[in-house]
Amino acid sequence: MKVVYFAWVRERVGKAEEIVEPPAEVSTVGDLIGWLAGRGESYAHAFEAPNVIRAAIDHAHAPPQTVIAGAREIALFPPMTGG
Amino acid sequence: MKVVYFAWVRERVGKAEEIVEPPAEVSTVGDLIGWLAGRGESYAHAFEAPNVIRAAIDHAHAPPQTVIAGAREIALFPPMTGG
Amino acid sequence: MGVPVTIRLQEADFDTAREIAAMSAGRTDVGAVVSFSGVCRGGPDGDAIDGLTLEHYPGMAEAEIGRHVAEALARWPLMGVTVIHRHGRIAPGENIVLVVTASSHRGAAFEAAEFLMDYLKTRAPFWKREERAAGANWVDAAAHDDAAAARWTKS
Amino acid sequence: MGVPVTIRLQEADFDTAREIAAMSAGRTDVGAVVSFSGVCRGGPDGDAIDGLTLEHYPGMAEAEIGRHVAEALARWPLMGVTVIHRHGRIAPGENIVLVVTASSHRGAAFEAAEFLMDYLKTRAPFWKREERAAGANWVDAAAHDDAAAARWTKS
Repeated sequence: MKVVYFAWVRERVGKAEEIVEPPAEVSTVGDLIGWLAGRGESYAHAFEAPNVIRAAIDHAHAPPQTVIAGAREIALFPPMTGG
Repeated sequence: MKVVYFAWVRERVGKAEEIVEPPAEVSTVGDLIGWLAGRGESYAHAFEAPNVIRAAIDHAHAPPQTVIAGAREIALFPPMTGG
Repeated sequence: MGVPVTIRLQEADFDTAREIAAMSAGRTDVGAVVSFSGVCRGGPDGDAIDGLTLEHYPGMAEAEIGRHVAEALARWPLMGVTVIHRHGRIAPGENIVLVVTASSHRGAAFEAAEFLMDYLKTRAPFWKREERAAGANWVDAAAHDDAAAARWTKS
Repeated sequence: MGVPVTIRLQEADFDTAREIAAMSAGRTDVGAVVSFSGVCRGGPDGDAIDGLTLEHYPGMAEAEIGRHVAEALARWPLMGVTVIHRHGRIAPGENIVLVVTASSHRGAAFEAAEFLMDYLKTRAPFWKREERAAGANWVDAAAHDDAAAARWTKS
């Protein structure tokens, strides 16, 4: 499963993308964020406030309860500030 | 007292402006419209529906109850359709 | 230092692009520029409009637009306002009116531009006469324009 | 014949004038054109912003803007929509974003432009990083932008 990061999430994690293989009990976007936060100090910093993290699955916004099974690309990022 | 007309009011009256001297009992914009309507066929046609006639005194909108004493220029015209 | 305000009534066409560019040229405090262009429509096929003639009340038109611009400046934190209204003969596809508003944030710029357009439609002394193959007629005022203007009235 | 839609994400600046002119060129059915230009501010004296870097999510940005344009076309009788959003380095006074909407009447053009801007601010995957003398920082999302976007949600 490919995960991509943007803005300060990318800076804190220290990479723009990676392939991860979460265990089977990680079934939703919220679960994935929690699981990533446990992967080390940089991840803990990036995901220290899970409620501000936004996610997209295959280029469409996905709230925390969205099931991630079948996703090709999951993006995690801060609230958007375009326009 | 100078009176100016615009759009179809001007066309119906048949002139763009004129000097009028209404009698003393004509004290408001509404009175003036009623008095003008009695001045002949073209005026009667122009002012046949007094409630649609809009007025301005010295370049500022003036509702029918506005007193006309002291006015330099009174304009009478249909509802505006600019923009 | 006041807010730059441009009000012009003219027969000639105008360059929308230049007016918008002028609003933020050489400035770095403007964050949002909203423009509204009113264009002469040709009408649907079979009821084609050959053009418009716009009559106006010289003197009052400038005064009335000036009063509405002053009210917009009092109601919203604007950094620039431009209003240009043409009169005389206007062909389909040509500009009739332009409103440009600038502010540091978009909400003020959008609201002020809508406010000015609603008032130009219902309070500025201009009258449109449409020319069709069957003859010319004065355009009736639209009730929805009065309703649009009424929403800005302070209660 | 569909409604002309232009969506572009690009590093290069764009010509607002040309985009607005293109919206009504050669057409006589468009009565109202609204444009919104978002411009990079320089910040107040003493806290000057040297510029912005806009990060975006390629692929999703186009998809998300496309979805919002499609929703705008479904909600308002539009005759044209243009959305251009820059990414990369942007200096104070330069354009960031442009939305242009065309319709036969002004209400639809104004509302659709505001709708698109509110959604670009809160749902399109772009992130602004401000550069100041003291260092660079990511811009925080503004609660008032979320509130602005929420008013378009069907209840």
